Amino acid sequence: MVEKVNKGEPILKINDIILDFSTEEGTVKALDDVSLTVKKGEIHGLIGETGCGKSVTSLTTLGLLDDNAIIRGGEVFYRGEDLLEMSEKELRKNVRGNEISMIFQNPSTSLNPVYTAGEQVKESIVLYQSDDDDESQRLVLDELDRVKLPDPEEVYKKYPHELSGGMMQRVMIAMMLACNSNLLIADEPTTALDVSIQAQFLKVLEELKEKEELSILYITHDMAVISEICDKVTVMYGGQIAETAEVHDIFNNPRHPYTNGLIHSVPGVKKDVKEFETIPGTVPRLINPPSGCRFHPRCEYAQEICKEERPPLERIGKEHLVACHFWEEVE
Amino acid sequence: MSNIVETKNLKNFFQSKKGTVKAVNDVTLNVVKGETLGVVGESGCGKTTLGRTILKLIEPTDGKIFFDGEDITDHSGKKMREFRKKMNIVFQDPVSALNPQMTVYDHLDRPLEIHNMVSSEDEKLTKMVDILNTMGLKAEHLIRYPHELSGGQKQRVCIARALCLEPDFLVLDEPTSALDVSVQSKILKLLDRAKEKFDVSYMFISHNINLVRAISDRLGVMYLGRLVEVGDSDEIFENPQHPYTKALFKSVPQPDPDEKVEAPLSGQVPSPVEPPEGCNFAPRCKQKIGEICEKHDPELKESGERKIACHLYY
Amino acid sequence: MEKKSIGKYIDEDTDQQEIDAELEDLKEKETSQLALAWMRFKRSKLALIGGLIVLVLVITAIFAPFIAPYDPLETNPQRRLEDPSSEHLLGTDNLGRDIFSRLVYGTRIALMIGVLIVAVSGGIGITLGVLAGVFGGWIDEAIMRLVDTFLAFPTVVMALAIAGALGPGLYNVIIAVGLVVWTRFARVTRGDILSIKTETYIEAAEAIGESKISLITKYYIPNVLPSIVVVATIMMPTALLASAALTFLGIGAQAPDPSWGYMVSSGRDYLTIAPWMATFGGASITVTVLAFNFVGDGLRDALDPVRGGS
Amino acid sequence: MKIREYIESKRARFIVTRIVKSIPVFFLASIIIFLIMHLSPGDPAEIMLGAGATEEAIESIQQRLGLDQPLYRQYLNYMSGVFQGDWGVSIRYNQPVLELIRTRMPLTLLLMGSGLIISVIMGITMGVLGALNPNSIFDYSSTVMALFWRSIPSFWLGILFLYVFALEFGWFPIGGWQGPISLVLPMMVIGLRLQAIIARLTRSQMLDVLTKDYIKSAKTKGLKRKAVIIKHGLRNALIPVVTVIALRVPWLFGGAVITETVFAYPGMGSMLVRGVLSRDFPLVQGIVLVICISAIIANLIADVSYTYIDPRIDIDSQRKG
Repeated sequence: MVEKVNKGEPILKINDIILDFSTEEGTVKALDDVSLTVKKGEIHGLIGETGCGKSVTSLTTLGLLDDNAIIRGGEVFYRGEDLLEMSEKELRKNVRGNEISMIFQNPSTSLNPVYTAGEQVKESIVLYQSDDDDESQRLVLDELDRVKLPDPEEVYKKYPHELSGGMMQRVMIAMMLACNSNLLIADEPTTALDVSIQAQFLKVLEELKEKEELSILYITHDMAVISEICDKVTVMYGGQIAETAEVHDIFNNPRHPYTNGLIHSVPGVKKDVKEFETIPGTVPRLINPPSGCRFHPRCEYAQEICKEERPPLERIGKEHLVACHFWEEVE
Repeated sequence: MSNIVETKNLKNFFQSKKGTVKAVNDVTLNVVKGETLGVVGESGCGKTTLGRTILKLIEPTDGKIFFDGEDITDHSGKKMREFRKKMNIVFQDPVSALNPQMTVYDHLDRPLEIHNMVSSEDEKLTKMVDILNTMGLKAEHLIRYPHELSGGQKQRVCIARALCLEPDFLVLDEPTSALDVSVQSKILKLLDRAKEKFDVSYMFISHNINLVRAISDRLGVMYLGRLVEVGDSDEIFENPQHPYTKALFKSVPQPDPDEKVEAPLSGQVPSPVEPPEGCNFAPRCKQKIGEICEKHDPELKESGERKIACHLYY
Repeated sequence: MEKKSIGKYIDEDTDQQEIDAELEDLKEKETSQLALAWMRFKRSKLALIGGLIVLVLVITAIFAPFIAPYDPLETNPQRRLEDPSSEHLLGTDNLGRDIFSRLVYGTRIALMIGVLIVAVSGGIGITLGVLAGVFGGWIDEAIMRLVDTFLAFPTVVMALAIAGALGPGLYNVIIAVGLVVWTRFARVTRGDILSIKTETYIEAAEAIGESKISLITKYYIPNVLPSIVVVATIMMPTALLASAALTFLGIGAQAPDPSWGYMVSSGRDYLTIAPWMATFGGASITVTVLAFNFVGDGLRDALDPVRGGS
Repeated sequence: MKIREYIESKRARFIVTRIVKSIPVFFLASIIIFLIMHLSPGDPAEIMLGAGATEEAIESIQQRLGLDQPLYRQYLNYMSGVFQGDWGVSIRYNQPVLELIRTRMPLTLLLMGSGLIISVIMGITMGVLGALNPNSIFDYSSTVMALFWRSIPSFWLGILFLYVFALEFGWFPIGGWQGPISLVLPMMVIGLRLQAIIARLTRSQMLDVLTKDYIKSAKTKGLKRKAVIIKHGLRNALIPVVTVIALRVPWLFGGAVITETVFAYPGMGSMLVRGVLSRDFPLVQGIVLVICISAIIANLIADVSYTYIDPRIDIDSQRKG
């Protein structure tokens, strides 16, 4: 990788990705002009409901999409190189693992059930750090320690089905970070974890960001987790980017009607169920998505123009972008 | 205020390969008529088993269950079936809670038939459409199969199925955790509306603490099969007293960038198989007052309006 | 539940915009599980071909007398071992009988044996499977021990032993093979019922007070039926092959029945001078079994796509 | 090394329970065989000696085989005999059954063993290749071929091979045993059919495993495609394949019976057929019992090997196939 990136500069720039899936029922227009930038040493939250395309965006970056995916356009710049241009071999050799790594939602299925936790972390060490047997064993124990796993010797010998959800998720992180990656994509890592374990897990992520300038793209549907650890947030709806802003702007000054509706339907923002706001209608099926802005069928501010013309991602503040024709009127 | 449901020292132990699992360990609680009792706790705390045991879907190992003052602990077969009309449950995963071979009509028809709640086909259809409308669904949905409905719609059919028995008490076991946020708030508002319309008391079980705060009148906090704190919901959130409740609420992320989680609860959720000696929370408790916590299991005792199971408060 | 009878119950008090938004994505006609399965079945070309062949075989079996030009049993010593000709499409056998006619009547025997074996083994297997699955406990343990025992016997060996004891003959073969292959039905039915038991809609049914009987009739059986249909189709090949093998070994259908297995075994001695006797017999068995395999695979993907079938 | 002992003890316990569980299966099987033999409508002695047998001959047979005693007594005598090596005497060959089996069984095991080895090698390779490029021409054709090999009756396949390779080409002997050369054709008949079953199962298991999350994690770590597929994929995919192969071992005996008859291969299988045709009950009973014992042992070996492949020992494996 050619470009050296220092803190605060963009490490990952996703520009205008258009992606479809060809399925038996028809073509699913999964991503429609998706753009997103992650800066070095930043935790960037990507939030949206089921089927909004947040996981598809992350899989596009690493080229882990299913075979029925068709990328129609767009680029993914990582430290100056366009990952979409890279061949499978190049991606595998130079990007996956030693530059970008990924952890998934349920830890119990993300680890191979027939190898012990230690063996799976050692696999990354041997690939990227050292293939000498004793040294790699020692490095594995360091990695397990780095993610604050109690009693690493014990965990080393255990099979995944003998570990708890929280411990498995940490082994996942250790396994990925052992590849010295600079960008970690976390796809709903705490959804399957208990509140107390989730809190500890988020602390580990924060420390990795502070101490080792690790950039993280954090994908979730949980607004509370977003407010907990993210610096910047991108909201997606129906395969389109609705809004991107600093975490405070998203919560205190949401400019997109969908973000606004979402925030006010989250328990905790409103203390009593009677005050909950709801967004009418249901998430659109992306086989024949609504024209123009895909939120218009459910939007109270929608007018004719919203049906015809897809609103561009407009910069309305230093770090604040929104895709809505009537963002001024949202309150 | 009379109680719709009461339990006395309810116990439910299972035999697993690794030993006895004390899922529900000596729980005494009550649900006041017309209220929503929230029950929160982490995985393995026994909240789901408690819900199912109260409904006698699982036989309790020990202790008593009262429904509307009547002891139903030993009811079974025909006698129990009468109570099936009075109390029911809504499950977490709507996808597996509906029989794929039955239409929505059949799902509502079964309860009405079993408890012959209606005398004519006309009356049955009117009742069904009325309940479906309360749930924001229409008559057109009656002839649909589960695989033709969205997650939110399926859950509304499950709630409709429970409500058409016009129960007095409904256990809601994580009814919205399998759904998206916007769908979840719709379901919660429908449940709230249904509570007034059908005059039902709820036991709302969830791991989502912010959500339970918004919907419950009273709150019970469970840890490893035990009830550690019970009381008015807002009071507990304002001023939690049991060490576990305090630590738990502190590690819950709030949807507000300025409110951050400081010291998360340390350690692991221990497994309910052969729980530790004395107070179960002792190994992770920062306010341990010494020997007594390791040795004696605290009783659930009154402390002002609240009930707490902790030696600090005797 | 036709559509028009609901018509008069539609009223408008609930929030209209939300419901209409939801109604749009409801497809025009409601699709039942069966319609869904037919759509998936149509997609696989092999399954359709298989289905077509099976249809042709069934028609041949039913209308054998009209299709077969000669009486399959009528011997004609002068016309022995003739090559295929316009008169005898597939030639004649060592007793001068028309091979094509014997093949046509052979279809009838083959399908009949297959169906009866599947019925016998299905009957035993499904009942035991349901008992083991629904009641569990020692019943399950006992039945599963029995299944393990029968699994220790290869189908052909066991059938041989039974047929040997009962003596040769078509009906003994049906009993022999039926008594052995029921384990497949038992295992699949039991497995399915156990997985259905863990589904929440069973617990929900108990919560509304369904009785044990209506649980079995309204919840277990309808959901187990698809995989039973799949296993029944998959068992036809096993039944056909086993019964043909027994006939070949001399235990099954006896001369002069026009059974395919017998045609192959009797054709073996004339391989050099009249190979078509054995070849056409064997080919008919292969095509029939292949067709049922195609249909069986197609049904399995259509009816329980998730599990993919055992 | 607390963990190692713990696993060893768990495996030992698992093996012991499996052995204990198969003992009732063995006795149940022996009872079933015994009952079948005595199922036949007529008087076994008469049937065995054929129509022309004199009264005295029938009497002596009944005395010798103790056929006049109640069934359960006969069974107990028979079983005590089995454990002392006296499996009765064959009517047709007039030799002890155990002796006949001891001479013929190795040939059958040789045939089954070679058939198994070929089918495992061919089956797994075809299955993995099919899974690696799904819906390709290769995958489509190998699927149809696999279905074809499963549909063709093995006795017809045997006759075809005999006709083409032995009669026409003359590469192989017509029948009997002239050394390993006469093993080839019967071995192919058994092997081709089983390899089709293994190939299809391996393919579907591989396809299923390749969609699992831990394969995505392996890819994310930047492992080479080969490492992801062989090291992570294949090992998980083979677990159910081993189970099915073990379940198919009894089936191999069935295949051997038919193939040996077609090729006049002097194994235990062809002897069983002759035994059944000539109503030689003691011989048939002996052979079926041996087959049943070896099948139980095969299942046992499979379950034990299962514990080495899959560390999740206590999850009772759902037997497939």
